[in-house]
Amino acid sequence: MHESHHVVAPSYLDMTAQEITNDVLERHHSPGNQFWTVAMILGGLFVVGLVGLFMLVSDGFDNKSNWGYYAATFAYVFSLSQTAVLVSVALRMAKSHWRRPLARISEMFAIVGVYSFAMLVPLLWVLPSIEGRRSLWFEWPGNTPHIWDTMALGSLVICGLAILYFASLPDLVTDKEVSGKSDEDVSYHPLIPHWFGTPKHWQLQKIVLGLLGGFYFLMLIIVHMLISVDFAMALIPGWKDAIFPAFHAINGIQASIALIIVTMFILRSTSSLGKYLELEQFWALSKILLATCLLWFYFWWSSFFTYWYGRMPAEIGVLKYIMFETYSTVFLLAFTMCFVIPFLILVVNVVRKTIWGPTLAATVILIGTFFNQVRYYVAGFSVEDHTLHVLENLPDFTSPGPIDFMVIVGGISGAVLTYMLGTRLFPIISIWEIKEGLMLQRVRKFMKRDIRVLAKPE
Amino acid sequence: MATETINHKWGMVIDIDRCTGCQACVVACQAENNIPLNTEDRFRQRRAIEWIRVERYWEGEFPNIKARFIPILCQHCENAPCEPVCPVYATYHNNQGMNVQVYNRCVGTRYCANNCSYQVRFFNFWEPVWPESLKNQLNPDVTVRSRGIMEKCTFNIQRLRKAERVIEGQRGERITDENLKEGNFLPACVQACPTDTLIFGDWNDPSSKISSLKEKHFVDGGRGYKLLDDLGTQPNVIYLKKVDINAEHKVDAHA
Amino acid sequence: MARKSILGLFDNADSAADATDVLLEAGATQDDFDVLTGSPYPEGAFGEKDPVHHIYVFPIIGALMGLTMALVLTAGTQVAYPMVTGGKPILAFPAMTIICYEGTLLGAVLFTIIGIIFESRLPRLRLDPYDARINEGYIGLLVTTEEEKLDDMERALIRGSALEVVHERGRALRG
Amino acid sequence: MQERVRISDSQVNTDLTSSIFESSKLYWILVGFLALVVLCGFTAAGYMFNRGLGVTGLNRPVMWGFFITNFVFWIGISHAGVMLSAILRLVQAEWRRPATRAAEVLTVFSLMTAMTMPLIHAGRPWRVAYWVFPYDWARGIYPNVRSALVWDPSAVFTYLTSSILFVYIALIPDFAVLRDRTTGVPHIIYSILSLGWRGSVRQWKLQIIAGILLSAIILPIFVSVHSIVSWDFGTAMSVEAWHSTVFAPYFVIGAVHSGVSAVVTVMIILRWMFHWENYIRREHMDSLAKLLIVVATAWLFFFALEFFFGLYALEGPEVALRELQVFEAPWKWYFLTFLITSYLIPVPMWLIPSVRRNLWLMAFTTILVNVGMWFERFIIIVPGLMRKQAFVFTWGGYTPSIVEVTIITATFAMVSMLVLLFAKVVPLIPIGDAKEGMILHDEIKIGKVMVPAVMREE
Repeated sequence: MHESHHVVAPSYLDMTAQEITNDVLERHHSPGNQFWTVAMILGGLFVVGLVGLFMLVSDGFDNKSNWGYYAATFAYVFSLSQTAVLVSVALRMAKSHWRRPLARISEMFAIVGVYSFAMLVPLLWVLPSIEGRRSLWFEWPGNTPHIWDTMALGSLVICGLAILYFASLPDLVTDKEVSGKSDEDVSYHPLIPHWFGTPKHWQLQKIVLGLLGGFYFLMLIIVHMLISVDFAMALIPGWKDAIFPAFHAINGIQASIALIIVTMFILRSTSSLGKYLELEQFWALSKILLATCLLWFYFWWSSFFTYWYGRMPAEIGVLKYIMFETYSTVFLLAFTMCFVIPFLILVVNVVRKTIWGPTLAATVILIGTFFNQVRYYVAGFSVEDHTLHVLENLPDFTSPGPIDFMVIVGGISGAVLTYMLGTRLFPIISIWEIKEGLMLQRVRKFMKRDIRVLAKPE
Repeated sequence: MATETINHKWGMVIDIDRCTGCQACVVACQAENNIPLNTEDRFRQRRAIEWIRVERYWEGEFPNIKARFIPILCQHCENAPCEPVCPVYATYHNNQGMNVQVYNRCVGTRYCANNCSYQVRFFNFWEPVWPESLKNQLNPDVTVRSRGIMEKCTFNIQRLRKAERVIEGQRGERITDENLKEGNFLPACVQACPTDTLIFGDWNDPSSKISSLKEKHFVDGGRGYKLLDDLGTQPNVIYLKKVDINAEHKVDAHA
Repeated sequence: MARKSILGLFDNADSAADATDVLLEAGATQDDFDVLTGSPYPEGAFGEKDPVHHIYVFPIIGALMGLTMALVLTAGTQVAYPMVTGGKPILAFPAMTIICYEGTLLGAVLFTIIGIIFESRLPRLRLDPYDARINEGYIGLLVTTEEEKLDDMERALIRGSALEVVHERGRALRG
Repeated sequence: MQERVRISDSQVNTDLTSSIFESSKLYWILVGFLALVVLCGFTAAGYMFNRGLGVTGLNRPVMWGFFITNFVFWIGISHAGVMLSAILRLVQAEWRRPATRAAEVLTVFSLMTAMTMPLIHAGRPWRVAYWVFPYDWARGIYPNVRSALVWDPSAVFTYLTSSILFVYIALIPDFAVLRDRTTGVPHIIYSILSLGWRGSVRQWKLQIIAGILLSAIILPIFVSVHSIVSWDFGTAMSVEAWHSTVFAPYFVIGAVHSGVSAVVTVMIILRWMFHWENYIRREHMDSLAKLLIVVATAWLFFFALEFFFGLYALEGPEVALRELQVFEAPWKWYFLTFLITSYLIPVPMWLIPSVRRNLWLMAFTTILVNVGMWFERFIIIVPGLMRKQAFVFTWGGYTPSIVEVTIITATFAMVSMLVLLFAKVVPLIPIGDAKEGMILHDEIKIGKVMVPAVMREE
C-alpha cells in the first residue's frame, strides 16, 4: 500500500473489445475435459452427502444434536455464497475500476444461493418451536422463525439471481449475436430479444442493478441476523449478544472475499481467462480482506470483553461453553485461522502485493470460518433445554461422526458443483464491464513517464 | 498484627421476618458514622446519605394491606461491580471480605455509584455541616468526609479494628459473636436493632450465628436468599424471607 | 574537493523536465541534481531518480518499544500493588491488553514522526541556493557538483531555458 | 467537476493564505463573542469548583449527566479528522483534499475540549491530577489499569498526540509557503516551523508516504478511542442499558456520523468566511453527503441492534428503561428529536442530488445531525442511570442546572474559537495538496464528451 512504484496498466488494455469478447466467449463455450472431470468427482461427493443427509433424516428430527454439523455446513454455505454476491454489488456502487474482471465471479455465487436454500429446508423440522424460550420473536407463535427465515432467505436468493441475470444480460446478448443464434434459440431467455444496448437500456440496467443492489444489501444483513440468532444464539441459554449478528455478517464478508480470491486463483491457474485477473485485483481485494480480518477481531473482542468484565453467571456460562472450555479447541482454530494467520500474512505489503500471498490467507480464512460456524451452530444444537436463562452445567462437546463428515464434504462439494454448472449458463468474466473499463481508462505520457488516467464520470 | 493470624470474613444475615421498620438502625448508623443531617431539601434533591436504609413495600389491597420492610446496606460483594471501575483503587476488596472505601484516594468520578446494583453508594455533593449543638456529638473514630467524596457502609470497620486490637491483640482470644457483643464491637445498626433482624458475624467462624443460619436456611425450601443473585455479585450479606401465612413474597420477586 | 550548488529556475514543469536531459549531456549524473517544486509531482516525472528510504523500519521499532513499556507499566503496577477488585485476577490480561494496545500505537506514531523528519533530511541547516518563487509555481533544478564543473552546469541550465540561475540563498518575498 | 477552474500556484497561495493575511471585522467580532462565552464557562466552572457539585443537577442515582454526555459528544466529533483524512487518503479519494486539514484541526481542538470535561465532572480537578497523571511515587499507589477510566486518558492522550503530530507533519510544506510570503518575526517563526523545507523530491516523497503511513497507524487508534469511551458504559454490568456488547462499534460509527457532519458544517462556514469557492466546491459536498448516507445507515443498523437486543431478553429493568426512553416525557421527546434529526430528516434529504449540492441545506442537515447525536448520548446516559432498580425508591430524573448549561455552551464556543484562531496562523486547506490535485486532474475524451479524469499512481 505504501511504497509507490510505476504504473501497471492492465495488460488487457491493449486488446481490442472484439478480441476480449471472442476470447471470453470461446472459453465460455468449451470449458475443457478437466472441467467435466472435476464436476464428476464433485457430483460423486455430493451423492455421498445426500446419503448422509438421508441417514440423518431416517434418524428423525427430534434429536437436534445429530444435526449440529449439518446446520454448521448450511450456515457456512449460506453465508459464503450469499455474501459473495455483495462484493460485486458494493464495488459497483463504489464505482471502482478494478472490480470489472471479478464482478461476474462474485455475482455467480447467487446460483449457489438456491442450493443453500435447499439446505435450509430440513433444518426447519429440526429447529424447535420458540414456545417458552428466548427468541428474536418474543411472544409470537411457535413456528414464526421457520416461516420468516424461509421467506427472508428465499427473497434474498431471488434478488441475488435477479442481480446476476441483469448484470449478465448484455453479455448473453453479445453471446447470442456472436454465435449467430436466432431469437427462438434463446426463447428460454425472455429478455434477450428486447435488449438492444441503447443508452436508454444501459441507463435502465444501471438503475435496476442499483436498486436491486441496495435491496440486496439490506436484505442480506437481515438474513444474517435471522439465521445467526434463530439457529445459534437463541438456542444457547443466557446468550444475549447484541453484536453477534454483525459479527456473523462480518465473518461472512471476510470469508466471501476470501472465496472470491481463491476462485480467481483457480481460474488463473486452470483457464486462459486468468489473464483478466491480475495482481491489481488480488492486491485490491487483499486490502479489504485485511480490513475484514481486523474487524473480525474487533467485533469478537468487543463481545468477549464486555462479557469478561461483566462476569454475570449467564455470561460466564456462554464464555466457557463456546470459547474457553467445551469448544475451546474449535474456537482457538477459528481465532487463529480467521484472524491471527491471515493478519500476519496480509499485514506485510510485500506479501500482500503478490498472487500467492492473498490466496494463502484466503484459503486459511475459508477453513477457519468453517470452524467458527461449528463453534456456534453445533454448540447451539447440542443444548438440550432451551428454556433456561443461564447455562449452569455445560453440555458435552459433540464430536463429528462419519455421517457428519459425509454431510460436510457432500454439502460443500454440492455447492462448488452448483457454481461450476452456473458458469455454463453465464460467462464467468463480465465482458461489458471490461469493455466499459477499456473506455474509461487510458495510459498517457506525463512529462517523462507513463501514467494511468481514470475517468470519473458523474 | 492479629489480622494476619486469624483470617476473618465479616458478613451479615438480615431476617426480614423480624424487621418492624422501626428505623433504629438508620439512626444509629447516622450517629456512629458522622453522616451529615439529611435535611428535607437534601431528600428533595435526592442527595440524602443513608448507609443503611429501610425500604418499604405495600402488599395487598386496602382493607387487608400489609407493610413490608427490607433494610438495605452495602452487600460487601465478593465480586463487587463497584470495585474494578475505580481508576484510583479508592474502593477495593480487603482480606476480610469487606468492600472498603478509601476516602483520601477518591477523586469523585462517581463511576462506582453508577455500577452499584444495590444503590448503596453515596456522594458528598455538599460540604457536610452540623449545627453547633451537634459538634461535640461527632464520632472521633470516624473520618468526616468532605465534599466530592464517595462513601458507603463500612461494617463499622473502626469497631472491628478495635476488636482485633483488644480481643486478639491484648487478650489473645479468637473473636466470637459473644465477645463482639459484650465489647460493644458490633456495628451500630446491629447493636441498635431491637428485634435482632440484623445479625453480624464471621463467616469463617463455623460456630458463629450467621454461619449456622446459613447452614439452616440455604437448603431447598429454606428462607435464605441473596439480593440480585443472578448478577453473580456474591454478597456477604444474606437475607431470610418473611414467613407469610399466605405464602407470597414480594421481596424475593426483586431478588 | 568542495562541491557547490547552483539553482536553475524554470517557470513550467516541462521545460524543467527537458533541462534535466541537457544537464545529463553536460556530464552531470542523476545524483548531481535535485528538483525543487512547490507541490508533489508524480514520481519520475522529471526523470529524477527514486530516493531510497527506510521509513517502514521506524514504526515497527516504535511499536515494539511501546508494547514493552505498556506491558511493564500495566503488569508492574498491578503486581507492585496487588489489590483485589471485583474478584478479578491481579494480572487481568484483557484489561491490560487495552493499555498495551494504546502504548504500542503511541510508540509506533512517535517513531514514525521521527523517521519521517529524519528521512526527509529535516531540519535542514546547510543553506543551499533557494528562491521563494519555487513556492509560487516555479520549478527549481538544484545542481550540486565540483566547483570547476559549475560553469558548464550553469550554461547547461541556460541552454535548458532556465529563466535565471541563483547562486546565493533566496530572499523571502512579500506576500 | 463542473465548477473546477485552473488556478496558478501563486494564486492558490494567495487565496488559501487569505485567512492569515487579511482579516475581516466580522472575524474579530465573532472571535470576541466566542471568547466572551468561553469566559462565562470558566466562571461557571470556577463557581462550581468553589461551591461543590451540589450546584449541578446531579443526584442519586443519576451520578453522570451533562458533562459526561458532552465528553462523549466531543470525543465523537474528534473522530471526523481521522475518518476523513485517514480513510479517504488510504482509498485515494480525490475529493478529500480540501477537507483533510479542517477535519484534523477539528479533531485536535474537540479532543482538547473533551479532555476538560471529566476534570470538570469530577468537581475537584486538583485531585483528578492523580488519575490522569497518576504516577506520583510518594503515594506509592498506581492507577487501577482494570478501570475504564484509566483506559480513557491513555487512549485520548495517544489520539491527541498522534493527531497533533499528524497535523504538524502535513503543515510543514505550507509553513514553507508562509515562510516565503512573510517578513520579520512571522518569517522567523515560520522558518523555524518549516524546518528549512525545500520541496525536494525526497521531501515530497516522504511527505506523501507520511500521509498514508500515519493514516494507517492512526486509524486503529481512532477506532480504539471511541470503543474505550463506549466501554466506560459497556463494562458497567449494573446498568442494564449500558451493558451491551455492541456498544463499541455503535459508538464508533455514531462518532463518525456526527464527526463527518461537523466537518461539513465547518467547511461550509470556512468557504463562506474566507471565500474559498474554488477549493471547497459543491462536488465535495456531494461526495461527503454520499459518504454520510452510508455512515448514517450503518449507524442506524447498530442502533437497531443495540435497542433490539436490549429488549431481546425481556428482563424487567431493561424493558422498563426502554419504556422510559420511548414513552415517558420528557425522554420520549428527546428520543424523537434524536431519531428524527440524526436520521429521518437528513438522510432522505441527502438522497436528493440537488440537496447534496446546496450549501444551505447541507449546513442545515449536518447541524441537525449533531443536535440529534448530542441527544443520543444524553438518552443513553441519563435514562440508563434512572433505571427502575429494585430496592430503590429514588427513581428521580435529572434536570441540568444553569451552571452545567453554561459550561456546555462554553465548550461549543471554545472549539469554534480555537478553530477560527488557528485559521489565523495556518491555512485550513492544505496548499500543497490542493496544488497536487490540480496537477493530477485530467480529462479523457470519450466519443464527443470530455470526461473529467484523474491520474493515478499505484
